[in-house]
Amino acid sequence: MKKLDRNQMAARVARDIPEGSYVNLGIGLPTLVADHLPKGREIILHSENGVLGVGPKPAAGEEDEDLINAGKEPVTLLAGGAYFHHADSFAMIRGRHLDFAVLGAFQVSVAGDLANWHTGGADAIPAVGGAMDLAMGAKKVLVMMEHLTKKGESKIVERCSYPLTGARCVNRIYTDLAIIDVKPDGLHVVEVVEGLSFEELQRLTGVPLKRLLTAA
Amino acid sequence: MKKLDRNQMAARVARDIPEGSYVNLGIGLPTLVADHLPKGREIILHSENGVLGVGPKPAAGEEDEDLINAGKEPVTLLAGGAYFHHADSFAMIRGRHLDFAVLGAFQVSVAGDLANWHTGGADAIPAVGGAMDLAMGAKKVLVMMEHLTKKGESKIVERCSYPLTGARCVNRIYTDLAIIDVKPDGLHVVEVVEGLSFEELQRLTGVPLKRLLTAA
Amino acid sequence: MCFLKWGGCHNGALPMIDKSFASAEAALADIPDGATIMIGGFGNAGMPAALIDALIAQGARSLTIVNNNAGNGDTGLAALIAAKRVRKIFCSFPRQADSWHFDRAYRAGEIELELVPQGTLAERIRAAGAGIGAFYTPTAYGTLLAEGKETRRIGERDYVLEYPIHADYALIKADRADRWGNLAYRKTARNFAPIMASAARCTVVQVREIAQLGALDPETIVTPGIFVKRVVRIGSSLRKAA
Amino acid sequence: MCFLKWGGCHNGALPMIDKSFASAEAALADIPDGATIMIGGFGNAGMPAALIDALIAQGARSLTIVNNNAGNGDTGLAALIAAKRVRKIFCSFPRQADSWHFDRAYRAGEIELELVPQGTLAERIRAAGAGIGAFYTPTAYGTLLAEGKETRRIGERDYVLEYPIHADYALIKADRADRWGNLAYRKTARNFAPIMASAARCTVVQVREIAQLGALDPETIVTPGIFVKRVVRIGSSLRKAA
Repeated sequence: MKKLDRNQMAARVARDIPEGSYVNLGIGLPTLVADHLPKGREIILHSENGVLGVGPKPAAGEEDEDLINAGKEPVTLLAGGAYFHHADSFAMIRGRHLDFAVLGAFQVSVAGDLANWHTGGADAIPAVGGAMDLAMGAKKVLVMMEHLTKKGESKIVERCSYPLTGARCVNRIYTDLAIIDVKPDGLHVVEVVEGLSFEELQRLTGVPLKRLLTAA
Repeated sequence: MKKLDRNQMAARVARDIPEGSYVNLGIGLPTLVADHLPKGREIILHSENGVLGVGPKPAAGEEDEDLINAGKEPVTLLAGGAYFHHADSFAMIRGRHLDFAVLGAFQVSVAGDLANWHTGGADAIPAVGGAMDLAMGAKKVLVMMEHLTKKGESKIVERCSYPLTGARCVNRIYTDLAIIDVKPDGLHVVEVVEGLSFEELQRLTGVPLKRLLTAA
Repeated sequence: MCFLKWGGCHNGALPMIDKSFASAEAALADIPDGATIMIGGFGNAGMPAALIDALIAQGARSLTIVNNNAGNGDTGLAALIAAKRVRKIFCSFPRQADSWHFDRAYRAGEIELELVPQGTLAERIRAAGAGIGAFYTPTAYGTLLAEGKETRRIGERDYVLEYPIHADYALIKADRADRWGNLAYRKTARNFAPIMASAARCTVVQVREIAQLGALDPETIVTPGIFVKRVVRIGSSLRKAA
Repeated sequence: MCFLKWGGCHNGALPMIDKSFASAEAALADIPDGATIMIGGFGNAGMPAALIDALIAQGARSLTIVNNNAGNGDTGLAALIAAKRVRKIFCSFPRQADSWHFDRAYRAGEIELELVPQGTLAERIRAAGAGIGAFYTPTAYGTLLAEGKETRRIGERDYVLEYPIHADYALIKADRADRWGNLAYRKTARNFAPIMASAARCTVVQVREIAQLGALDPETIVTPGIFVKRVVRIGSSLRKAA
């Protein structure tokens, strides 16, 4: 089978985001989505530190320490962008104004529970940032993650073993193997990568999957 | 005795407001205070529709329909003034950032309860505006009112017979006869108009008053 | 796949966001009977007069209106009330010298009034936009307007529990917009508009000017376009008449 | 009669409001041990580096700090922690690649951590400034960070009850100020500053420039001077080093 690499995953997510959407891209893998948004399609990126209309990385030497994204990387502002303070920024998130949040994950459960902030290890120092706000606040939560852990275990699970970021909040999962919708009656496979059968995906995933007519 | 007229009452209140204070002047009688603030003393007036640094009335023909005060009268903005929206304006009030609110009243009780929004009449249509927010929010609430009703009854009462605007919120009362502080142990007379004895004030007021050393 | 709802949707084919509408009529065409509508403005400052006129012409009935007042004279919100379109109104200061249409309807039992202290009204609208489920405010504790409401002592003070006010539509006025729906206001005309924009599913804005994208200084954009669905330019002659 | 407290008070004799202070040292001189201090900034954007340096030099101990992070590298808040001045910290994202001073102090049990989701942190600070006694938020419901907290179902959703965070001092950075303490910010350096300014009894601001009164466009003043007690101009060389 042809597993998707990180850029292919990002491009696949980008393809599904319609014109005019307001979108927050989480730190890490989701940030890559910005590089794959189709040219000429207007999509407005939100960064929770207080900006809408985030543009591409500035040219070397053009960085402005007062203009960064939530990952603390220098960014630019598109024409039509705006600034606001932190309470207003999270009011925007919590108040369900964002169309999509794209988040990384350790695990997603069949019920759509998300675990992405804390390994739960005894010695681990916890840090949550805006993850819980985004998980509960965006109209649609899209998760991007590898399908399997390095040990080959499924990250799509019956119940999350890691501490939750949010309960029943994930709408769709994009992995390097498949796209899966989380619905009240279970997990629906929307797409599978070339060369991978539904049965093999089912075997790798462990929890029950439903086959869509459009699935390979 | 020499009862104070409305302008004399306003001037007396104005004298007590120190440099640098942030002040909201209620609609009606309190609005007059603005005309009596000492020249050269910087006092910053707040109007709850969303402005700090309210300046004097504009010259005839210079009115701007987008620049009004809470009484919906045209005003000007001082250098150093600022605009903000309604939630921010009342956050400022409720969050105890205003040094003084100067409010009119129907009645004030010995405990400092304020009644100034509703006569309680069966046919009366109630209207409250920002009065309850100002009563509970300002650091100090100063009341300006005539001492007696038209029928000669004291407006300073044991218990308010009109519906309350706020409980235990008044700090000082300015009337046409006296200035009275509301303290946990009762009402303290700070000043009495010329020609009025403490005993006569006590008789007119009805509820027990305490005599300050500075009282006439 | 289209997850989006309540969009402008009048120009879906063009590959560009454009929230501008040709007329107030077009921008309000889909308001159904029974809708909850926030109307911005405090006095004439920020009052979206052209949108209110269009709402009257549009004909929707049994509306719930959220506004600081209950109409003045014979125009605007007062005319909407006179036309018996309003079932319920949330406001802080209904009774005024010239609120005769409201006064009559209220006394006749034709209109329900929920009287809310002005700051609580603003905070309830803000809470709706900010996804807050409820909040405790000290305002109105111990008064008629807190009767029957849940209260709680927190620290040294007593508070009243208040719930958000959500709306289907917000009709507001701003000074300048762009095609993304970013808004800049002028002086005290700002008043309720930014919070109402955040609290409604479909915010419609009357503006003096629609500027090129990028022409508004990002530091002066008070309402980012995320809160705005539809923008209508109203000529300055109409603005003067407001 | 003087009802006012926490004023600038350094120039009481002059008949004019002037909140400017000659130095960061003078502006922070009265911070006592045990104070709760909010520190603005998100990354370097909006971080009041000169004020943090002055706080370290000033020597107050046993501080409670409110900041989105818990220090980076060996300067600023990290240096304050390294100097063992911090008893407790409220933040949303303490663990970072270069948060070694916090990591060590936390593992040694020298510092208490109250971990708060970023939006809840912002809303708790805003609630303090706005006089809200408590509020219900959906964020963190059903997670470790809501354990032991009061919850409530309102409508179709579950919420967690959260309380305001008040502070004695806020140390923030803005771009421009005037002598009344009005503030304008630059780009994403705005972040936590406006809400922290409202939540502290004494807000101290580091600015690039103190402009003439009236020079700031009233439409771009994000923090009105009512929230600000002290302003210190810090030269641009220091700003670059931040």
